[in-house]
Amino acid sequence: MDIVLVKNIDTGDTAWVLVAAALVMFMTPGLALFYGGMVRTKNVLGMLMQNFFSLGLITVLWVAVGYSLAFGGTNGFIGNFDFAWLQDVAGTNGGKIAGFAPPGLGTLTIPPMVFMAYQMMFAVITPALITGAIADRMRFSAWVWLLGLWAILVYSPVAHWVFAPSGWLFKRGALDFAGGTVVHVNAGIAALAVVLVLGKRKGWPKHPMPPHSLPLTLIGTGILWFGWFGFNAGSALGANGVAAQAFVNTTVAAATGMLGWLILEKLRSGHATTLGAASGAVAGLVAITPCAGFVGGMAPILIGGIAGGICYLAVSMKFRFGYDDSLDVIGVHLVGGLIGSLLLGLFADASINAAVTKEGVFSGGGWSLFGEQMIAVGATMVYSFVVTCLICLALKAFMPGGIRVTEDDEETGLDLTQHSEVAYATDLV
Amino acid sequence: MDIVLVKNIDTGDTAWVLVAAALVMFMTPGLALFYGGMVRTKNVLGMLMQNFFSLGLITVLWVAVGYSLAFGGTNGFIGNFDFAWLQDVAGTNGGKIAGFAPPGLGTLTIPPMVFMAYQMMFAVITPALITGAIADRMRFSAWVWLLGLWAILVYSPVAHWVFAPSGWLFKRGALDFAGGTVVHVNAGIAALAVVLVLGKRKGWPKHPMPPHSLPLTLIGTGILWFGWFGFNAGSALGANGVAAQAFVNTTVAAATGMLGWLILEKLRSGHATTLGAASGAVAGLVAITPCAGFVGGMAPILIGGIAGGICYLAVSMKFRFGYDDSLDVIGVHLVGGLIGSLLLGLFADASINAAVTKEGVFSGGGWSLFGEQMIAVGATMVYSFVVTCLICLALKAFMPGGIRVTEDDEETGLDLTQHSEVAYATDLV
Amino acid sequence: MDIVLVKNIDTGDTAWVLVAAALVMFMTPGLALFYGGMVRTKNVLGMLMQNFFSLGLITVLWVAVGYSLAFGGTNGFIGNFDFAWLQDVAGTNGGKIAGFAPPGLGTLTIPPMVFMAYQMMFAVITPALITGAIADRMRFSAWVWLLGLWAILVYSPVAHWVFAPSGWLFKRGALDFAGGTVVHVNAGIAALAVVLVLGKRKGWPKHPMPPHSLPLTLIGTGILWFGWFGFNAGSALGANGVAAQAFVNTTVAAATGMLGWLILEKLRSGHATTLGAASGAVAGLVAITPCAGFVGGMAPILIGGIAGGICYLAVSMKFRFGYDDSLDVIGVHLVGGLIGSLLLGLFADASINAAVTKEGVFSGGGWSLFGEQMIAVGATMVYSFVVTCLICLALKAFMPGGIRVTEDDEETGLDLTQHSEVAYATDLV
Amino acid sequence: MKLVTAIIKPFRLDEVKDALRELGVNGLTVSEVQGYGRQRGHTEVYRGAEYEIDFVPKVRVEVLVDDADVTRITEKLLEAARTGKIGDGKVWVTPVESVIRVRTGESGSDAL
Amino acid sequence: MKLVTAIIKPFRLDEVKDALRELGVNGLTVSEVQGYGRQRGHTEVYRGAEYEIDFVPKVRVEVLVDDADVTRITEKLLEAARTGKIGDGKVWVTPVESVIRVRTGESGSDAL
Amino acid sequence: MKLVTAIIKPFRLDEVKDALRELGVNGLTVSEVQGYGRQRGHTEVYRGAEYEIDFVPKVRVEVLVDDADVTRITEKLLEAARTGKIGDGKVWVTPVESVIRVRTGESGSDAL
Ligand SMILES: Nc1ncnc2c1ncn2[C@@H]1O[C@H](COP(=O)(O)OP(=O)(O)O)[C@@H](O)[C@H]1O
Ligand SMILES: Nc1ncnc2c1ncn2[C@@H]1O[C@H](COP(=O)(O)OP(=O)(O)O)[C@@H](O)[C@H]1O
Ligand SMILES: Nc1ncnc2c1ncn2[C@@H]1O[C@H](COP(=O)(O)OP(=O)(O)O)[C@@H](O)[C@H]1O
Repeated sequence: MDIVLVKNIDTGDTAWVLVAAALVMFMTPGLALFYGGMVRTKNVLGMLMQNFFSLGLITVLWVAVGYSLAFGGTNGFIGNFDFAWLQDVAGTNGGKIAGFAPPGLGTLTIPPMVFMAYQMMFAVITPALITGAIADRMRFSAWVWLLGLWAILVYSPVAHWVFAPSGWLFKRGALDFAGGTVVHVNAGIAALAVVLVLGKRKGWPKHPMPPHSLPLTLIGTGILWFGWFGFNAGSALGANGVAAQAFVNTTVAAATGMLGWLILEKLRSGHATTLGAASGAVAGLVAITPCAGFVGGMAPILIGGIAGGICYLAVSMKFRFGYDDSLDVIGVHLVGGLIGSLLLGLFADASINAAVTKEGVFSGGGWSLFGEQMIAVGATMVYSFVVTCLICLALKAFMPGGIRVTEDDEETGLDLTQHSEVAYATDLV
Repeated sequence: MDIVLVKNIDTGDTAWVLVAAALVMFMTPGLALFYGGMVRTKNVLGMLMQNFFSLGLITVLWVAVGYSLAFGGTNGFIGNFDFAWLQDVAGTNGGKIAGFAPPGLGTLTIPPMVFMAYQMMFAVITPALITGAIADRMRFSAWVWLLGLWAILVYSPVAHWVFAPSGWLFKRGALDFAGGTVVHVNAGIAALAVVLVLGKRKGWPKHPMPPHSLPLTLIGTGILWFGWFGFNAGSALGANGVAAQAFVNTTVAAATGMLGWLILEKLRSGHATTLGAASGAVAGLVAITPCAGFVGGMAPILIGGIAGGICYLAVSMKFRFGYDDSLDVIGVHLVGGLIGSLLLGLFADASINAAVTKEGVFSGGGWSLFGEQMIAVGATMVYSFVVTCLICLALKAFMPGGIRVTEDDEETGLDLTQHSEVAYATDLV
Repeated sequence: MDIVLVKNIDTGDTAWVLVAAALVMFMTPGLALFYGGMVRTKNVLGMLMQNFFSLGLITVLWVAVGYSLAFGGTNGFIGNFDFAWLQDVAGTNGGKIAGFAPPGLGTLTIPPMVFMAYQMMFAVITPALITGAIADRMRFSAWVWLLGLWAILVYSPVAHWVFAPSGWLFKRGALDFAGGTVVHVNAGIAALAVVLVLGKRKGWPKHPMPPHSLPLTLIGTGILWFGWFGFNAGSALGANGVAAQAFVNTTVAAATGMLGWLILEKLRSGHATTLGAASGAVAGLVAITPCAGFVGGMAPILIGGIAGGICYLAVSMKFRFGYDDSLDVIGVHLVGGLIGSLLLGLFADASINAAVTKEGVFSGGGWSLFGEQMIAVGATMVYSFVVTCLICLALKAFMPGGIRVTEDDEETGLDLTQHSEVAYATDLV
Repeated sequence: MKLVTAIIKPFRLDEVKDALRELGVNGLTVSEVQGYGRQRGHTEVYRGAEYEIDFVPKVRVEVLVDDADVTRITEKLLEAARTGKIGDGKVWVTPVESVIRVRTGESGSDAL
Repeated sequence: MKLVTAIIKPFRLDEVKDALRELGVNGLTVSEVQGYGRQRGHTEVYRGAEYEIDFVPKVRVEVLVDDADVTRITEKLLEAARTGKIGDGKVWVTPVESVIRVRTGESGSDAL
Repeated sequence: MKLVTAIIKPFRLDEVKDALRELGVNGLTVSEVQGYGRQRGHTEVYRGAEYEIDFVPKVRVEVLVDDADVTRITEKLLEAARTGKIGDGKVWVTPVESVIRVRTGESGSDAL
């Protein structure tokens, strides 16, 4: 497989993927707000900053080497530097700019630059997901290093395995429409690794740490749901029937995710909460991500509903096992990502998408796809967990000051100690 | 008329309507924030939740039966179950997914799935509009029931009458480009019904209940205006000249709606207020909704301006008549919807859109269209009001605990009593 | 050059530019929030209102005469009234609506109405940028007049010079892809003029005036970055390779802008701040605006990074020179706009965009383009500064009450005195 | 001169203010506080984690009054603040040695 | 030991703090309050509905002082807080029986 | 009857509340305040402009207590609030002439 000059650009497909890329970009601020509303007042800027900074750093790293490591070359385990600094990504095609597609993606009907930009937004948001787990206690400088190293050492390789046609998991037939494995399982298990190295927040779980602004969280939820149309339906890489199906599956799974969470919550604690509605919707969205363009019919209803319910149960695990996954990245993204990636082994349907070479159990394809999905999530979990641990331990050992703020600084909050700012100033100063 | 397999999909049209559907989805969170900022601190989550929950429940109901009841079959009064659970909505067309269009919509150039999704977002936001009227006093469980029943018993039938080519109002020639009748008049009159059954908020109108966060309301306003491009220009169902005209009409009417409201407000109370700017823009947007793709020239300027001014006057009616339409759903959506639907009888212009079979008075079409518009809004108002009243009375009679929170709970606020949460926690807990 | 009936409409291009127009519209609320978070609690509605009002007033003025003055006719210095009230902008083309393109834009593949709407959004946001400089002290009625007069007397002429093919700067070969000169330099220098006439805020710079809500500012930042894809990539006026390159350049420059600002900030004051991240991103976005569809390769990385760093230094100038540019419109938009417009003289690359007739220094085109860029920004600065001063002085002289609020009102805040509202009410009233 | 301080339920503030105004009280100062007492707080639930919040929002009203008016004003205040349900709050009286109006420097009763 | 309490206009806080600091006052405690008094409140308008808001934002400053310093400090405070316009607020002095510094347990003047 | 007022560090509130509860204190009133004292404030930086903020968030706790309980309660409170670092705050006691429970009109010790 060689890199191929893209010639047949369709303006409608291009328009849709451009929009989808913008929508996915918008999700990172959305995530920042979603998380930011959940932390205490003294840490909200710390949270926002960790997320926004991903837009700063990862964008540049992606352009430099990330994209090329993820999509360049034909090695099964890691890309190469063919596209480093975007060389050849733009190229001319009879006077028009088009550019070279990564190996195996020669049938693109959009400029490769658009594909690169679209994938960039995934690279930006994936490590940002981790910030929810580590809220309120990591030094900003340590986050900067973790972020950058993780993007290169974990994200690009895993994306290559699963998304690139030459990746070993892709070639085995594992399916991941929009990042259930690459994004959610990957970030979720990495969050566990970071949390284990970092330790619990002072006072957790005894001291209550209620969300300082649920309206902020709900602004974030709205943006996430909105942006997720780009995330999932954009992964069709064109404005076509697959995109349409993915679009519908996305919103349906978000809805049943919300319902699933709320029903269990109402039964167990007596109230349907706003944060539960938001969390359930996100759980549904996470779970449908790998499936979005591969399933149809009742599948999204079930996938979303199951994810909503199970994630509700899963977020309590941390109290049982004693790890402080502050805003439930593991309970929602890891668990939700696993649910979606594995259920895809049951529901994948070739009549929805011809790219489904092995169908799921319920479509008559037997357990083979399910097995591949197990391998894909298993390999991702092991690799991501181990490498993330190593990065964190190395940073802890080598960074003067370590990766965690001092006790006093934790008490005072990240906003003042890391950024010299307060989130909400009174006119009285 | 039979259901038809859609064959000629245009990627540009598809891209636009996919985006439009996402934009309309985004309006429901936008509406939640718009309303949420206007209630008191203790009720903001209650308000947000009522809106977000519509995204959860209605999405599922629409997929199950709502879409089919609205667009299936050829009966004039109600759809059928042909499309229940989305059967046949996706279908294959020479290896590509396309699917079957509803009767009379065979000329669609987008996958029917996209049409279904786009219409879904209207079904979601329409009942959400009602929440503004009932702020601060409805039990959440009662809202859940009202929401679901209303979607099936009111929204789907009215959408069928007006939007489906086989609907009796559609066939008579009534026009409603993007939902002036189906969405705004329908929700507005239903809001009146609910408010009458529910009664006034404790302390209203004596006790001041100022908006707890106008910035939140303005975030919502920005999102609504943005999303409304999808709502109106998306209703062209393609990226074409009609969409362009609808786009421009939308923003122009929002602008003149703002100006109309502010000018009257300045003259009467001495100040142009921020909430007035937001409200006037929404009034203009409401009024242009039925007209967006059917009028041109100076029409949007006038329609928006008239709506802005009249809605400003209309929101005071509640003090005269003593019904507690908390956030002015009647004053803005019912009145604005009526203004737009009726002015369309004057301004509809076949040179803008060939779908205008009867032109408006000023385009030389005489009063015939105006008559049809009167019939359409009249029939909608009667049906929606009566059925909504019956639903509310039935819920009041049969739900243990009724549909209204206790006095104590109203005092404490919906957030704590309905959802066990507070919107803004201090670090001091 | 004559006005030309547009015939070859491409749905994909149309879809993209429709979306882009909506995105740019969304930037004005985004800007309102960005600025609104930075002012003190008592002035936040004043700030939001000044921005939202631009959506009201300028939309109407643009439809009335603004568009026609900017794009009508073939005079080099000012347009004409050919398109006043949008006459001829919509027209029919074999039963379909298309309409007449401005002179020199006959190759448009989108309905001229879409082009008009897209340009409208630029006209709306440009004067809105000025509000950041004049925060907390201008009478709302004075702003209304300034806004309207500036749009007609400054914005339309400058847009004509640079954007219209018949404009004298356009014809000389000056380049401005998406408004570095027309939008940012223009608004930035005008902000200086207004600030000089208006004077400093009471207590500035002695009294601290910290941002009352940085989360609000970051919501705005997210929306701005998101919307800027429309602003820049939309300026390709189609869904093509140039749009793709502009899209990528935009996000890359935002990222390096953020990094540039943060690095300098960290070195000089010891902390990387959240407001710095937001400001740096905006600085990068401003600087890439004129260049977005004209440069490639490493250019966006450098342009963004340079802008981020220099703007960080530039925002301190106001303390040295003693003008109160409250939220740094001059330091960010004027300086960033100049950086981008001039660096384009170095980086412009015909292989990225055939519209580059004179290439930049680094592309082997010599200093000729740089010279034209100097002339373009110079002419814009002189004209805009002088005319804005004249408008302000005239308003100061002729408006009863002047252009500035009384000392007492400034103390109390704009929200109460100009709009009779408070931004955040407690339930305790 | 005495200072009468009352901790009351927030929604009684209007009544209290009106009642005191009727008695000719020209001024008072109000602040938001959190009370802990016999009235139970509430439970909040976030993602399944339950928090017992012991504090209940209350309002503190402070009125400087002439010695002679203490009883009259206190009684009226009690009446206006009372709902009869638990959590109605407390009123207490403390001695004040001097009061001065900032604007004029007047002191004692003239300062009120 | 006395407690000097002042209700002042928020924007005078800086001046008051600086003035007291000059007198060697080492600490004070400040809170946001709402005042009702001769100074009129304001009107707010939301969608045509007018609300009269009687309360005006004020700041309460509390300073514990030695008996001997009361007059000196009060006077300086009055001076710094005064604008001469209505609503400048009140200053009052109440007796304090004992003061203890939490950190060290010191009491009396040593606690200040 | 006395009023014990304490200015403490916000994160000690839980301990203080629990300590007092153990002593049988049935109620207290809490508010957020800003303290200025020996403990330095902090610097904030916005776009290169540095602001020195002198005030530090503190919590004010007020407890009405019987004369006999003052020492016991004060000591327990001091202990619970103490971290030993600068800025731990102050506790002071002021005389109270009468206390009334709003709900019942009970006064004196019965009102607590
Ligand atoms: N000993 C006390 N000291 C100070 N404030 C108290 C005390 N006891 C109660 N309060 C205040 O009075 C409020 C009402 O007290 P509570 O015991 O709940 O009800 P009630 O006064 O009706 O018996 C509390 O929320 C608290 O603010
Ligand atoms: N009797 C009072 N008790 C407590 N606080 C008072 C009293 N009278 C006035 N105040 C406080 O003093 C502030 C200023 O009083 P006001 O009557 O408006 O002006 P002035 O003190 O200049 O006559 C009020 O807002 C209120 O907070
Ligand atoms: N003279 C005073 N009057 C009133 N409050 C004071 C006074 N001195 C200190 N405080 C309060 O006590 C807090 C702690 O005082 P500080 O001098 O910082 O530390 P410490 O009490 O440990 O010496 C201050 O923040 C302030 O709220």
